[in-house]
Amino acid sequence: MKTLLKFAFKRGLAALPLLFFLPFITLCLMHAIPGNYFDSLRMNPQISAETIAQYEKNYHLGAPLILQYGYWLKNLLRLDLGFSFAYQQPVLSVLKSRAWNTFLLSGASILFAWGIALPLGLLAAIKRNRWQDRILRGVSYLGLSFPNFFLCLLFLYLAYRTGGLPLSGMRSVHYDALTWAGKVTDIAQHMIIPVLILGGGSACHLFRLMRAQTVEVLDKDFVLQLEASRIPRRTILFRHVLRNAVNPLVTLFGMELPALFSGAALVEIFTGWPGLGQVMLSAVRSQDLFLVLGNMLVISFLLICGNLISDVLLIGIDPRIRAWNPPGRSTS
Amino acid sequence: MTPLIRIEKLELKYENGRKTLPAVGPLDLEIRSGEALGLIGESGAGKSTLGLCLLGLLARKNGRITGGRIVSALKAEEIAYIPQDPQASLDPLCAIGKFLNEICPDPGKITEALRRVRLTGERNSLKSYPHELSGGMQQRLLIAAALLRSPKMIIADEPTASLDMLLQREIVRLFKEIQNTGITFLFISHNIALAGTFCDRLAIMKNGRVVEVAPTGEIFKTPSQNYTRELIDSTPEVSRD
Amino acid sequence: MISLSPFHAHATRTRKRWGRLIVLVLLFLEGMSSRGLSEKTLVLALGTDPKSFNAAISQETSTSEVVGLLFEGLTRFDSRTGEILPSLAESWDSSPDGLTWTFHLRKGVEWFDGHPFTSRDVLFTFRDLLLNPSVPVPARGIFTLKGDPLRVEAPDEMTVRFFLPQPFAPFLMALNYPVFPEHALREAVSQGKLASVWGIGEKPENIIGTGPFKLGKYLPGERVELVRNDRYWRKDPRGKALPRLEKIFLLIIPNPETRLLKFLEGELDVYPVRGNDYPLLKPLEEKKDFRIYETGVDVGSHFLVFNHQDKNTGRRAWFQDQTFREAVSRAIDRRAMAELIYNGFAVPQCSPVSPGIPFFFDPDIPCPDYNPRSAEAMLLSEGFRDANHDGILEDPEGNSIDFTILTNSENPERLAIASMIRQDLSEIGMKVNLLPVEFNSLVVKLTATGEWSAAVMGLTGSPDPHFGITVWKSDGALHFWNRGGIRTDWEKRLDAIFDQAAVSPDRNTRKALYDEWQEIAARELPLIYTVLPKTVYAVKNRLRHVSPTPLGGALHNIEEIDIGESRTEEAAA
Amino acid sequence: MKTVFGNTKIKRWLLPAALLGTVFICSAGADWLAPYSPQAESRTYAYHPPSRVHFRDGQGKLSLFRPFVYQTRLSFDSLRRRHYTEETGEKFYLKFFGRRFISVPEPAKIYLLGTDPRGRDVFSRILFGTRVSLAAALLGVALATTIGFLVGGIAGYFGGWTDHFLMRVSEFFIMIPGFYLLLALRSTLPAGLDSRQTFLLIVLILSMIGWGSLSRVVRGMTLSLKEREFVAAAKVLGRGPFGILTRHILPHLVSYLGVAVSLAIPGYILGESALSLLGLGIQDPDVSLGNLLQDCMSIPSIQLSPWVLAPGFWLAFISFCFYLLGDRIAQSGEIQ
Repeated sequence: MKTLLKFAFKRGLAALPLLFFLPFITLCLMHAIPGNYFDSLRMNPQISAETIAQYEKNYHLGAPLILQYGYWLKNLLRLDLGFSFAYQQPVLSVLKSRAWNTFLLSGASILFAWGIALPLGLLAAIKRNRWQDRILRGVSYLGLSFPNFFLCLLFLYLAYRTGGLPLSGMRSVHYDALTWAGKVTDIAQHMIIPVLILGGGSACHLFRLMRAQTVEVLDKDFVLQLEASRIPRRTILFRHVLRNAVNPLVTLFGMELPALFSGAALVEIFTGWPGLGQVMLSAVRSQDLFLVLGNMLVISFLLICGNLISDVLLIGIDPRIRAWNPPGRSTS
Repeated sequence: MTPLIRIEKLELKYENGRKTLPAVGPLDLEIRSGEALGLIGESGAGKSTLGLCLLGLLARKNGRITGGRIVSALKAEEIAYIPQDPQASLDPLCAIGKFLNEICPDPGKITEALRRVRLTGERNSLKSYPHELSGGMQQRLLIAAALLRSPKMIIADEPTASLDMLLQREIVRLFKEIQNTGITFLFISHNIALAGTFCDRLAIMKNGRVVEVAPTGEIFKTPSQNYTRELIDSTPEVSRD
Repeated sequence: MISLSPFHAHATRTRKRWGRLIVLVLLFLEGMSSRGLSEKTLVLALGTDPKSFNAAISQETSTSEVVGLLFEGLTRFDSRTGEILPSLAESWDSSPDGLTWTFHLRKGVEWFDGHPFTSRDVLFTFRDLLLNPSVPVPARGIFTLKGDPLRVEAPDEMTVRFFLPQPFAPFLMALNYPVFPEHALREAVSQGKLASVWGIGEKPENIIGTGPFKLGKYLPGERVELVRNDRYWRKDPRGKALPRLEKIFLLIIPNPETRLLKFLEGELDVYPVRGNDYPLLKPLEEKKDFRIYETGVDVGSHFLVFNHQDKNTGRRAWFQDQTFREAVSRAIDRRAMAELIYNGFAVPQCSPVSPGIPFFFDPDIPCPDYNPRSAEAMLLSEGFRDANHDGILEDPEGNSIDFTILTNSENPERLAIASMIRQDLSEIGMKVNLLPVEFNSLVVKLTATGEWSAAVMGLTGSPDPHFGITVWKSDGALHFWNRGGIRTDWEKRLDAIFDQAAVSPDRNTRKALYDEWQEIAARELPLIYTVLPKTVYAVKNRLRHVSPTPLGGALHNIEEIDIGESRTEEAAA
Repeated sequence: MKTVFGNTKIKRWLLPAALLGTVFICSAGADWLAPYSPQAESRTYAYHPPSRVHFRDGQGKLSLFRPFVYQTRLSFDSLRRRHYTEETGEKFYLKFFGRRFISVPEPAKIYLLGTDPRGRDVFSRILFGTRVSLAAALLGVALATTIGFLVGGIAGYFGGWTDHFLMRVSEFFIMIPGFYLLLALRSTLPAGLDSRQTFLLIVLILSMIGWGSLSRVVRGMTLSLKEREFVAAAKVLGRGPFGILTRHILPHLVSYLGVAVSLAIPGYILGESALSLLGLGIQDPDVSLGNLLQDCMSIPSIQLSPWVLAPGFWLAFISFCFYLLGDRIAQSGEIQ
């Protein structure tokens, strides 16, 4: 276990530059906007003078860049991501619940995607270039080529014509009146379409990666040796080939997350799922800068957690890593 | 001795995409029960292909029998295989114990097999992983895995190629011990001298065909084919002890 | 009081309480509905999050449509009959010269928090809040007559007396204005912090009114829940307590397509039908158990407005030039807009007053005819040439006509109107960019920061033109085309018209004055009107006592609305 | 990844390449190929279904080589639904290879894929839209590839501190979800931009997303090739780092680039169309596949005028071809 913790800590350190790099980028973004952001806010009667003054003091937008960066970090450590003038409340409170909804949707989509992609990838590799492989590959390209917002609408229309599936939002009207189990099924029902679209997209992507990895593993000598040792085919495939094929995918999982969160944002907007995507869009449209940047910080935090999970998973799967710490992550 | 396996005018081809590569031309060979037959030839002569064919694993590498036949008293399951590169032939993510257990779940037999290949001792416990073993220990593990299935015949394809000299002799001595218990051996190698130290008979292969088969002594004394003589001259002098 | 509407005036109207309620409805499955909402819950929808819960300072429907149900005025307007009915004031009488009005307040009325409703609250609302210059209340313009505000006194707990400087015809209707709780807001008003109190971050129980519904819960981005006010004073004719509904859910669904799907799936109770939805919805009336009501031409408005105080001096000169505005008005193809965007469910709008208000509507105001060629001729006469032959006209000083039209991104119809305007203006040599912006920040630009050149915007209508005073008087809060600029002659004339019309007791003289207003507006075109859609609602049959009216909308009598599972049609209350 | 060109595999990826070739040519030649200009609005023909081209006239007389269309008249039924009935009085013959590829004498119209809610020809708009979207995507990919190649090369070549720093930067850009970065960068841009500026800015933003993963591969490759003798020899001969990168490293990259680029382009096309769909990308007068999709994102139009969905399927077709191309190139390497 000790090596596990040490390794996780080391991976965390490698991801930290992202957290520190982001405020730097955000400051450049802040300065890219013509005019002082706070002046345009002062004109809005809805925003009280003290709030503006307080935040101007916190962020010292007048000071040189390095000082601002320092103040920004100070606020970051105090978990003060600034004030959202569109929602009239601190950015963190706006994002807190939304981050959970996005995490829920993305998590479900990841499970769905991996659940489909791994077995199908294995099948396609085993039946290389036979009709199963060709069909699966064709379908995966179709899945990738359709824009997910276009699919959203078609799915919603189909769901409406067939009836039975809730179409939008995350909770139905009587959610509070339901029992605990009722609540879970209610949200689950609302998740069906978004997860199908989001999960479907990343499943196609993962399928192609899994297929390539499995093909590579099947050509390895130890598979021949296992067959020569007359070990049942099923054991060879699911215990040996699958584990070796999945191993590099776990590293790629970290790389997959950004694409997943991007897709999630779009799907949320079109299916009305109250996640970070919707907040980001309305923040950009109302040029509510703190909310935009706060959103970016929360997303990167989710990414870092995702990567840590993938690294810890990696240690669990690959004994070689446990015994010997490779300096950087293996490039894909 | 009745031949264990008789191969008559066998032809093997590989299909790769739309191209087919002939690997083994018309080939005749007899393998007698209980003997240690050396199959010698340069790389690409089709030795490994023949080995895989006997093991019934040719289809996996897109190979096919396109001519001749094999009359064998053994079923493919009764033949064990010892690979050339032990490091690559062990699943890196699977503990040794689990690997052996998958072949034969009887712990008693496992410890017996490990004892025969002298892999006892605390350091190489069943919990450890292939990358924690040295090259020699990995090869001995594979030999133990082969023995676990109490095979009637063992095909070893360049078993010592990736090992240093000292280990090679040790492995060959281990093979001799195993052979004495009555298991037929097909020893595929490009090193005629090393094979000579162990095999009863030697078959020389060139371009997918057996050019000469004879007891080891005769081959070294009066090689009928000059190709065989070149093979002998090209290997460093090894005292036969 | 007129307020900015993110959506077309097509919105449904609840009881005529300061602004309209957009009726969009949450979905629950037919099957689920049986085990769904046990108590009577009406499910409607909003297009955007409310900007705040403070009815005093709200200028936009995104706020007023939520808080409109929480507050009541001394009087209320019945959009079915057009009468002014008693509300918080049980009865009233006025002196013969119509200058002093005495209101006898209703006994036993309590605020949400149980505090008794007394004359102190009315005093606080009118003296300390509405007429107190230090507090930025947009509706103040309505109550200041020819500059000097009215005086109000409270002889005892239950009576209030108003002293008007001159007779004020729409006074009774003006008293629809919500009365605010003195005990809850006194401190905020004294510190001058009214503008930022009762924001959307406020705890729901702090928003205190006397209306039929209280603020239950607000889940940002998801929904606003209004809960039945058990202390509500009104009873129905048979003595049963009102309101009949237990809860109202206002779901926030920005995407119009999702709103349609929600209604089709049965979760929303009322849906404002868009022109293109009609062929889809009409055949489904039977199957989906709803009925479509067509209530005539809407009273709100859609218009293109230029910023006569644009920061760029070049553009400012064009926008202030009447001929330029008239040329733009003539270049706009209103018939095509009605045809393409509303599928024929709209009529070109010629005057600020909608045909939906017959008395004040002046039918012989000339409608601008669609004539791009004469528009070009007018521009040429003003010295606009295409000097560098790049297809874009240049003004006499040589800078090419190139400006940006803002509109709110949530409203596809408004985006389509703006886009058609852009196409029409490009035909007469004007380069126009479109920029959809979020509604609440667009309101801030128009009414506060002034960072805009042109905008396609909407205003809610009201039964009496006087309530447009905040738009048409040069110092009005919504006078956005010329905020703080020097007044032109016609703006001076408009100020005089609105002041005089406010005080003249006789309806016909007011009509004549407002006719002159319509004539000036049609000539000067500060607001270049586009089209007025016909209001069409689809209402679920499970709703009882529904009687949509052009002015009141589908749910103007929301406290009478009931939800009955049985098909029997109860007698209208 | 070794690739084998010139063997039987070459036929496999010719099909997608040919398809994409025709797409490029069609969109490039849009001005001539498209029957109408994308902005031309014939407002009395809103929601017009695809025109029916006849080869046989009313009396059954064949006119195979002179296809014709009828003029259509708009009428509304009781449900306010638009119906376009053909007036079989006068025949309007199609003219080919005139000023435009296909044209029809004026009063009649030829709408191969029907019209959108404003009476604009969907077929022409798709051609012009493809041109803009593809241009944005290709420019974006090209920019990203050059950035990726330079950063990766420099990092791999110089190693040490520069390598570490550049790789952290590239890791940052890989980590940030593209869509959020798109929106964040878009939010900083001044409001009133004309469409040419928006187009260039979108290309810039798109390229900001894609270069990260490529730079890591280039770095890996440069590191491995750096030790090889011929690079050392080149260095001795005094060739600068840039020379070495382009002459020695680049050829090895060609196969990887082929696959990576063709798999990345659909991502860029989708990125551009997502932005335009949300009203943050290319604005109305100009046409891109994104803002074309805006018209078809409505339930009534799916049910009543489904041809408005054509841009969505067309975008999927283009992406599919790119994926197929990438796959076939990779396949030719894999089978080897």
